[in-house]
Amino acid sequence: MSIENKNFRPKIVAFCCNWCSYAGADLAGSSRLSYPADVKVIRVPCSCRVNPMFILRAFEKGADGVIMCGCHPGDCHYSTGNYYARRRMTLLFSMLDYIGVENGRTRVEWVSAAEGVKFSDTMNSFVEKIYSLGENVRLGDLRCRS
Amino acid sequence: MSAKKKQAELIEEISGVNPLKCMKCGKCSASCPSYNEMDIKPHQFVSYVINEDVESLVNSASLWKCLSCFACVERCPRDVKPGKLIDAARQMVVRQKEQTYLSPDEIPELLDPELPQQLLVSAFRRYRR
Amino acid sequence: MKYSYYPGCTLRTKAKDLDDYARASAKALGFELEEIEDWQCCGGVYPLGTDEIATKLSCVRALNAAKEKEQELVTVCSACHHVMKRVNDDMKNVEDICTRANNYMELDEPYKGETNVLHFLEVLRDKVGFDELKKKVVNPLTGKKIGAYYGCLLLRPGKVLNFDNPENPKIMEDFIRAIGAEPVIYPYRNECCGGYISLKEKEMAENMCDKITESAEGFGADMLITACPLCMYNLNKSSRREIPVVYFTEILAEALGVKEVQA
Amino acid sequence: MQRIGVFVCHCGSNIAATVDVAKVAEMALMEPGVVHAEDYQYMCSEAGQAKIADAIHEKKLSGIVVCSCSPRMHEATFRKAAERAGLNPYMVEIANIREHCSWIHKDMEEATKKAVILMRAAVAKVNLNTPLQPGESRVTKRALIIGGGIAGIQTALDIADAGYEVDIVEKTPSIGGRMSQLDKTFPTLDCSACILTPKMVEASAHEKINIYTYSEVENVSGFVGDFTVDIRKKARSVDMDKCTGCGVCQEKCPSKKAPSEFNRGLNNRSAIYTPFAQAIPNVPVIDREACIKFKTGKCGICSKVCQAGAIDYEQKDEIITEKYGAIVVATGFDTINLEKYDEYAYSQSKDVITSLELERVMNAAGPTHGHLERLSDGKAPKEMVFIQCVGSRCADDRGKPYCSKICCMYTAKHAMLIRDKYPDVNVTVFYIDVRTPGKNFDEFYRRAVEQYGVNYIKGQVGKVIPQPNGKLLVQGSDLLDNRQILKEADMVVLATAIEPNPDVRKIATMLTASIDTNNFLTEAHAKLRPVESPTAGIFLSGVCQGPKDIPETVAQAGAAAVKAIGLLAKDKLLTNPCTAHSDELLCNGCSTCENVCPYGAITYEDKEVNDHGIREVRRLAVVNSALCQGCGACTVACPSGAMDLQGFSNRQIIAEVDAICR
Repeated sequence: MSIENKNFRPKIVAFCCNWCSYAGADLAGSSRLSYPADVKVIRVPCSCRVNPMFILRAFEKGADGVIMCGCHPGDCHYSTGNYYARRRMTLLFSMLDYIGVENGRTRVEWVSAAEGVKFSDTMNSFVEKIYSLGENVRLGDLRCRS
Repeated sequence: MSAKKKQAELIEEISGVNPLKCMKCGKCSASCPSYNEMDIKPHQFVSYVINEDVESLVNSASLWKCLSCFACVERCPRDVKPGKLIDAARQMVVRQKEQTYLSPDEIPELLDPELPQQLLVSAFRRYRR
Repeated sequence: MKYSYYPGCTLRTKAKDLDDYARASAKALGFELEEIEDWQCCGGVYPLGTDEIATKLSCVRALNAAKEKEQELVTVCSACHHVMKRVNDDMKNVEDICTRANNYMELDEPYKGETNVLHFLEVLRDKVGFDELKKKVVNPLTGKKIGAYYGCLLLRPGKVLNFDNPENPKIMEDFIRAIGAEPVIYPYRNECCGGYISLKEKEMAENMCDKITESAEGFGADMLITACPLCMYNLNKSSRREIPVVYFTEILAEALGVKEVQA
Repeated sequence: MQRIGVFVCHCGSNIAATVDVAKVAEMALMEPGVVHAEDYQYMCSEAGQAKIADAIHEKKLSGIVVCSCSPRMHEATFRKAAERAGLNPYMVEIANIREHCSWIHKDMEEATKKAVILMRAAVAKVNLNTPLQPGESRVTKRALIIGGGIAGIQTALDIADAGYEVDIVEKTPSIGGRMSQLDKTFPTLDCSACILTPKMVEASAHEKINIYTYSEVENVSGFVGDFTVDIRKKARSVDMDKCTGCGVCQEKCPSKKAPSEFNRGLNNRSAIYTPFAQAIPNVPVIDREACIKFKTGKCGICSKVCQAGAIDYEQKDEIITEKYGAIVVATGFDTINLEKYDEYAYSQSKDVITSLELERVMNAAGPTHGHLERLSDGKAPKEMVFIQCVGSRCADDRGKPYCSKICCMYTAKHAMLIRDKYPDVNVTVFYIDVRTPGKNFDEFYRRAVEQYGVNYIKGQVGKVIPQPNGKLLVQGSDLLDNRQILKEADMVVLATAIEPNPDVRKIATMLTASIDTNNFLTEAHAKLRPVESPTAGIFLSGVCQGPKDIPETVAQAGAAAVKAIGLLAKDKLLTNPCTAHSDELLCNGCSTCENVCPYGAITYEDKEVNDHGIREVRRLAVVNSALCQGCGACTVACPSGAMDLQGFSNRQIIAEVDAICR
């Protein structure tokens, strides 16, 4: 962590599909499995609804990490949505890597509706990773900084 | 990594075979024309690699009984190719110094006038570096 | 039609017949076998290890020579055919082997499996055509009951060699029919004769060859044909039965009426 | 500008203990568009809902945000409350400040901060919400069953018994399917025909069931509740109404060289034929490929002998177009072609047969009249060898990667029946694993071993070697004894892998039902929706979805029927309004969206558009909102940004992202 950012609190956006991962997050909640408050979940119908543009937008607006969660491959509510998502994210991540956004700032995880524990574990480890990477300065729109 | 594990991985690497694909149906042993001459049977090769007991494999008589006739390779329903495993084990032996199954000194007494060159060439390639 | 021809070591020496009859028959059938210059022995056995490169280079040289002449490569010996096709498959489909072999070879243009490898029997089937062959037969071998002995090297692995159905081939049977004889189908025709094992383990080879000849005779074969000098040697030497074994090219030459010319 | 109300729930102390709810409400008032904010003990209670309704009326709210538990819990509740108060239900958004906030955080300040952000995101989204209307579509109260085997028959009976019209389309001349070819059934060994025939009769006599045999589905259009299907009734060359089923024509037919499909080609049938004695309908068809009259123009004997005058050589294929609300696929299976398994000598020896062929051999109506005999010389066998997993569980391209599931049981059945009827015949089974999960199944297999003395050997067979004396030498492994076995047998029976009926690919394409790499139809959810296709209104019955035995098939057939009935019982279907739609001015007609849509909901039409005054006809994507399930795959795939999803639009999601990152 840099000296300037002693009180660094990351902004983390989590896209969760309605059928598996959002339910998994609910289960983490009802099981009282804590994870840092830095994570904010956005509900989408399916991981395949997550446009790579949304992730770029988040980084532009100052997010320090973006994680996408969907149903396990083969379990997609819409049969094939998460396969599309997986392919898109593979491409996006390699592009982000190319432009210098650290690999660890983005992640894809498959979390089923029954995996409350996995959801909280995933969020804990992801937030930890983002803390270690520090503030995202690479893609942020400078006009958005205060 | 233990030496045993290294050896097992080397066999997998040389052979290009994934022994975990085996479902232990025994079709290789059912197809093998050298079955009765072998101490370790074709279907057992994979277990020796999985159990990292390459030493037993390289010391087995089976190495020199396999004909590379590819009957097991052709018929294996799991694409395991036991013939390739045994060949990799044989390679591990003959690639070591002075570890050959056939030395040039032996040749003259084995020869007969009709023996085709192909036989000698093949045997040399199989039995020694 | 001109093909690059790879005779192999044994056809130069002990199996001269196989070679001579092949060339004579080719001439009679109207295609030419142009021997590759300075060919080297294929090694007789395809090296199975994924890390075997040097042992495959002699084949790559021959394959590349055919490529440079823009010819298909023809072999007669089963073993050469086997090794050549598999090395070619590696060059075509296994990137690692292809790269490393080309690094050794330092060719003007890397070889990537462009050459089509054909066994002489495949030329008869796919290029000449068995119907066409039938028309050219002058001495049909009528009444002869011939068992085809395929062995291993022509057929397996079926996916790479792509020669015929490895468990129930018919190319040699069709060939036998084309030259006017009657094929005898027997189940051991694609079982191993023992190969090089006969050098050190004679008894093993004997048992295996006996099974083959016994099965062939049991189904009524008068003679066996083969495309492999080693099979021929084993079946003649190791089998305790007397059934004659000849090269397929010999009866081909006989049927085409060019046998004596050559001999 | 929206007029938004924000309602913050305490959920007793569930939320209020960790989140400063009053603070959240207070902060809400600072958000753009928010004209009302309040907090209350239990928003989901009647009193809470009344507060929402009151605020909607008093403050003329155009949208509301409820900060409460998960939308999966009470979104529907609050939507209904809003609707009752005259607000479009899709103008409601939930900020999940319980499961995603109060329950997982301990620090009040932190939790409150997060709750405010979640509220802001919801407000930002609702600002962009638009009222949505679920569409309505009508339901045609008639079901189509494709395939007339036991699966199709059972589904048809169950739907018809519920009072709905059902049509069965069967490709062959009779219903009955594979089950009609079986001799006995496991694990009770009752005769297959004895339990199947009554069902066939029941189906054909049912006033609500209409059977089209010798017919195939040719085209399907429409969508759930409203399919239009073209059915080709192949020319039978026999008048269904006139034929009395006397059978004289079949007896007199001089062409008796066509291989009998019903007996798996083990014997021949006449050119005019019914596949088997109990066929329904009991009306023959003329196989025009085999018929002398059709081949040469001469003959016509059947016409001469037919007292009823039912033979009609001029008959033509007929296309029937019919409407259906639901379609059930019950296309069943066949055994795989064994040409890639010549090591078992199936094509070399007549005495190597498949298990399904053995069913015919064992059956009294079969080619040997039920006598167990070698097909090469008619001799009674003394040694029988069964080989399991022929083509099943194969990782290479010769066979199938899956377990065919039924083979272990039918092999035990065959072995037991043979040992029972012919005690002097020795039976050996080569197996890899014996898989007998199922009620009374393992007991059944053990009975074959213990009571009937069937010799089970663990190990696969490498080669079947025909001998000059006509016997078969079986070379196999005995893995437990670690030896190679050479066993002389008189007959070898191959437990051949099953595969979906090859027609299923064509049918799935017509239905836009998805299919897996093995050509089995995919279910909507592997665990929770096993009898529905992901395509709405398409249901799956029997082996078309995966290998199954008869009891499982019947169970699934019933389940598929219930799902179809559930659909047919509705007069109208409300469609989810959160569907994709395409901006006509942005769409470039590239078909990318069509290719990613798992439901076939997107088609292309030539439409006239007015692009800033320029009128022209363009090829444009059109979403059928009755088929669209709202996954959003197309919205991301669309290269020109024309495709968007209502309820989860690009702008809405970006607004949420912005609110969170603010």
